[in-house]
Amino acid sequence: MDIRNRIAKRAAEYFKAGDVVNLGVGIPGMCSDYAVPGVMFHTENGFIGVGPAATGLQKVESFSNASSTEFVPVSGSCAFDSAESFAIVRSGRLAATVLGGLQVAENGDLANWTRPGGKFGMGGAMDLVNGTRNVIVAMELCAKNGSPKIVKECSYPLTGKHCVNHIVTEQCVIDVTPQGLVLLEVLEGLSPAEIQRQVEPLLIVSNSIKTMER
Amino acid sequence: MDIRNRIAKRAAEYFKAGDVVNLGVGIPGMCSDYAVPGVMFHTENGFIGVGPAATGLQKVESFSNASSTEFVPVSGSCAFDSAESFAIVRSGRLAATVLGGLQVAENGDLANWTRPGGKFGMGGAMDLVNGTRNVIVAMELCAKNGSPKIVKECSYPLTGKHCVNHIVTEQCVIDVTPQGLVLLEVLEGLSPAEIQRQVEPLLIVSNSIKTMER
Amino acid sequence: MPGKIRSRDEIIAQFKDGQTVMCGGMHNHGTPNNLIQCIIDSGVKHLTVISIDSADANLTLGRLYHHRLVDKLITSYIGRNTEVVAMLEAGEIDVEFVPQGSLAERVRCGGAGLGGVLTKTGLGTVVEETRQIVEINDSGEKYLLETALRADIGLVRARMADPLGNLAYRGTLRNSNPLIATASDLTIVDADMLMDVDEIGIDRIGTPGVYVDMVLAK
Amino acid sequence: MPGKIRSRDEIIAQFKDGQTVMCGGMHNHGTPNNLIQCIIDSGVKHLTVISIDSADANLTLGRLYHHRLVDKLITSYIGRNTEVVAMLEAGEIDVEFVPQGSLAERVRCGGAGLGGVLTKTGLGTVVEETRQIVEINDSGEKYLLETALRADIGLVRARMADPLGNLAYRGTLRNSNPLIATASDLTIVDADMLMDVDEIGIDRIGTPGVYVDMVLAK
Repeated sequence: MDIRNRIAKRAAEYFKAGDVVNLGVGIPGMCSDYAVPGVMFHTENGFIGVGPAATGLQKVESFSNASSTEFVPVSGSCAFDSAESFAIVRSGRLAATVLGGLQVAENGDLANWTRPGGKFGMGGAMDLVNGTRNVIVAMELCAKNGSPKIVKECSYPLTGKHCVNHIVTEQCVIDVTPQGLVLLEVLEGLSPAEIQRQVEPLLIVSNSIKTMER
Repeated sequence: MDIRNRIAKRAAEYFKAGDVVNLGVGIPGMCSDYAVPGVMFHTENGFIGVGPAATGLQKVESFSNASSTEFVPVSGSCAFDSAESFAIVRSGRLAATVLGGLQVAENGDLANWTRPGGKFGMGGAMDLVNGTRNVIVAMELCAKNGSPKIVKECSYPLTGKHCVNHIVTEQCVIDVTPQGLVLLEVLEGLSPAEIQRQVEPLLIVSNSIKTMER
Repeated sequence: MPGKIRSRDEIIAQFKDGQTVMCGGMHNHGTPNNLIQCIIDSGVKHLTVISIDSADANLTLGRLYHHRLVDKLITSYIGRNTEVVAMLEAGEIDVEFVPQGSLAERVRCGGAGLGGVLTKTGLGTVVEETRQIVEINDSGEKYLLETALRADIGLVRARMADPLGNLAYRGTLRNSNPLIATASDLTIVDADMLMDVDEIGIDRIGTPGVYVDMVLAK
Repeated sequence: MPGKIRSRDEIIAQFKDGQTVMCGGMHNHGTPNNLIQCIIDSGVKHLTVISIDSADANLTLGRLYHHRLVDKLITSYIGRNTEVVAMLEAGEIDVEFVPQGSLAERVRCGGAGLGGVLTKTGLGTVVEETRQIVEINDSGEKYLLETALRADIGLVRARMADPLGNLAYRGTLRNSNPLIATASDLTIVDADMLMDVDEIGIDRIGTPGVYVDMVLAK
């Protein structure tokens, strides 16, 4: 399995039947391929029940997700306006959201919407991290240039403070806890020390550390 | 025409086709009998298009007004929830509301929801007088004991400040203006002086004062 | 598959002494009457109730007061219910009055993860005495702050419900029900009709099932 | 009887230089494209636009930017529109970013006669720097105040409209449209289908006609 699918598959293990979940673009969006049956997907523009990409007669303007992809609604779907969509988000009705990350800090701060000076806007990310019950960051452990993305303090503009619950990367799974970052899983063939070298904060290695499948 | 119908009929002259209007209980509720065609009636519990009282098969729980009377929806009706209902009210989408009054002050303050120490609650009256474009008070000129209801200052708990536009009574029609209360119409056979004796503030008699039909 | 559909007994077991319960309906219409009966059968007392009005004496929601199950009421109007008025005069119940539109917004805030809204309704009235006044810096305009309301249990009347908890409403049965459906830790629905999944239709659904925890079985 | 149905020419005549226009739709979907064309044909410039995003370059809402008709934009995201990003970098457009959920609430407040809402979204971020912070006295909780937004003209895409302006929506075409329909001095609708009065059905209507001023004729 390639790195991106490995991350998505592991992140999707946090979902259980009956959950309503929001997925960001990129790797997070791939989580739907690995979710257990009974998970439903929410999209910011106002829908619960986002299904697979539509083709042919099913590809209509009336059903498109927040990435502008036309989809097929799954059984049990419902539609609502943008205010209701974010009411659902802020009030904690979403079991989980999976988002990309630029930086995650030791205390759970997340920076994921822009690099300094970026000019795209935050979209719905600040609402999602504010309200969702489980905020899961799915990202590669290090930036393209090898610099750590798990940091002592975020230098990029924040999406939210103290908001991240789980970090899933291609090499490890880390939980944010009041005590600090806890290393829960390490990729088959790697050691905790090899993870520690790639992150800034000191990791707490879980007593029950597991092996993450390749 | 009896006093109550006379007041209702005159108050209804403020409505024009296309208006959406909210009517309080009592005399205000009788205005619907005298409205020009094309006026639609709003009810606080969430409906525009309240029609006549229902009988037989049309008398169902699904269509009832804020006085708990089952009604027949008119053509063009729509339903919505309580939040939307008062969003319509506060944002000035109602052309008019007709309410009863206990006291109206010279400056347009209205007291209509309780006597001092009353224990019923304000219902939706404070919202209605806050947002509606035209607030019409339809009431008898004096209280049962003969004391004035149009006063210099309200002694009863207020429904809203500076909110009344028109006062319609069985003896006269008065507008609230920045200059004070302007007497616009007097019942056939009465003089402005006879109205003045029954109200506390000094009335400004309109140059174009008219006769109100009996 | 039952989904969120639950037996009467399971629903009755949710009620506890001292809970806050918000309830849809207005003036005896659109009230979840089968759930009112569940409360009465549960034997709980000392409830706080949040609702638009208190219905008529011993009718619909009014049955809770008739049976003396309620210590406190947050509402806009009790004038139709002679029993509640008498209880208030006798000091047997605590009533907090909120303008009807502000009450709707407070419940909506509770369900929408918002802290409150700013409204002009009630400015210059007795309502102001118990409210925080917020002045918007940019405009200098003054408003009353109406804060979010939530409850332990929300009781909702719907016309239709499906096993996922998706709800549809009809006419003025709707009233406060879509708001009440959003603002409690546990949301229970009394639906006139139980529909199959997808039978209501995506665009006819008024409350997304994600807000709903239990639907009373028929 | 035409009711609120108006000709293209009559609608084009409503647009003026310097107006604030809010527009429904997101990411090129659910946008009132026929009304976007009316703006372009009207020849107006220096608009302020309020919308969830700025669509793609020269597509749907993005056509307004392509034609350089917009001085200012209040939105949550422009990343899909290379032209708007370039304009922002060149200082040719002023962009105010608002978190998407807060933007929806600000428009709702504008249409609901409310001054603003209190939200935790954006606390501790750059958004906080431009917001009034309100602490609720009772709880001591701090929130950002998001104030009401209104516009001169609101442009709405609906699936159905009747001559009274009652609207119905479909799937995700809905998005911000029901909010945008409420918050302008003049609300104009681009509907896929013009229905007879009562054809939509009381319980299928998503926007009461009282909010709507004009519906574009077919």
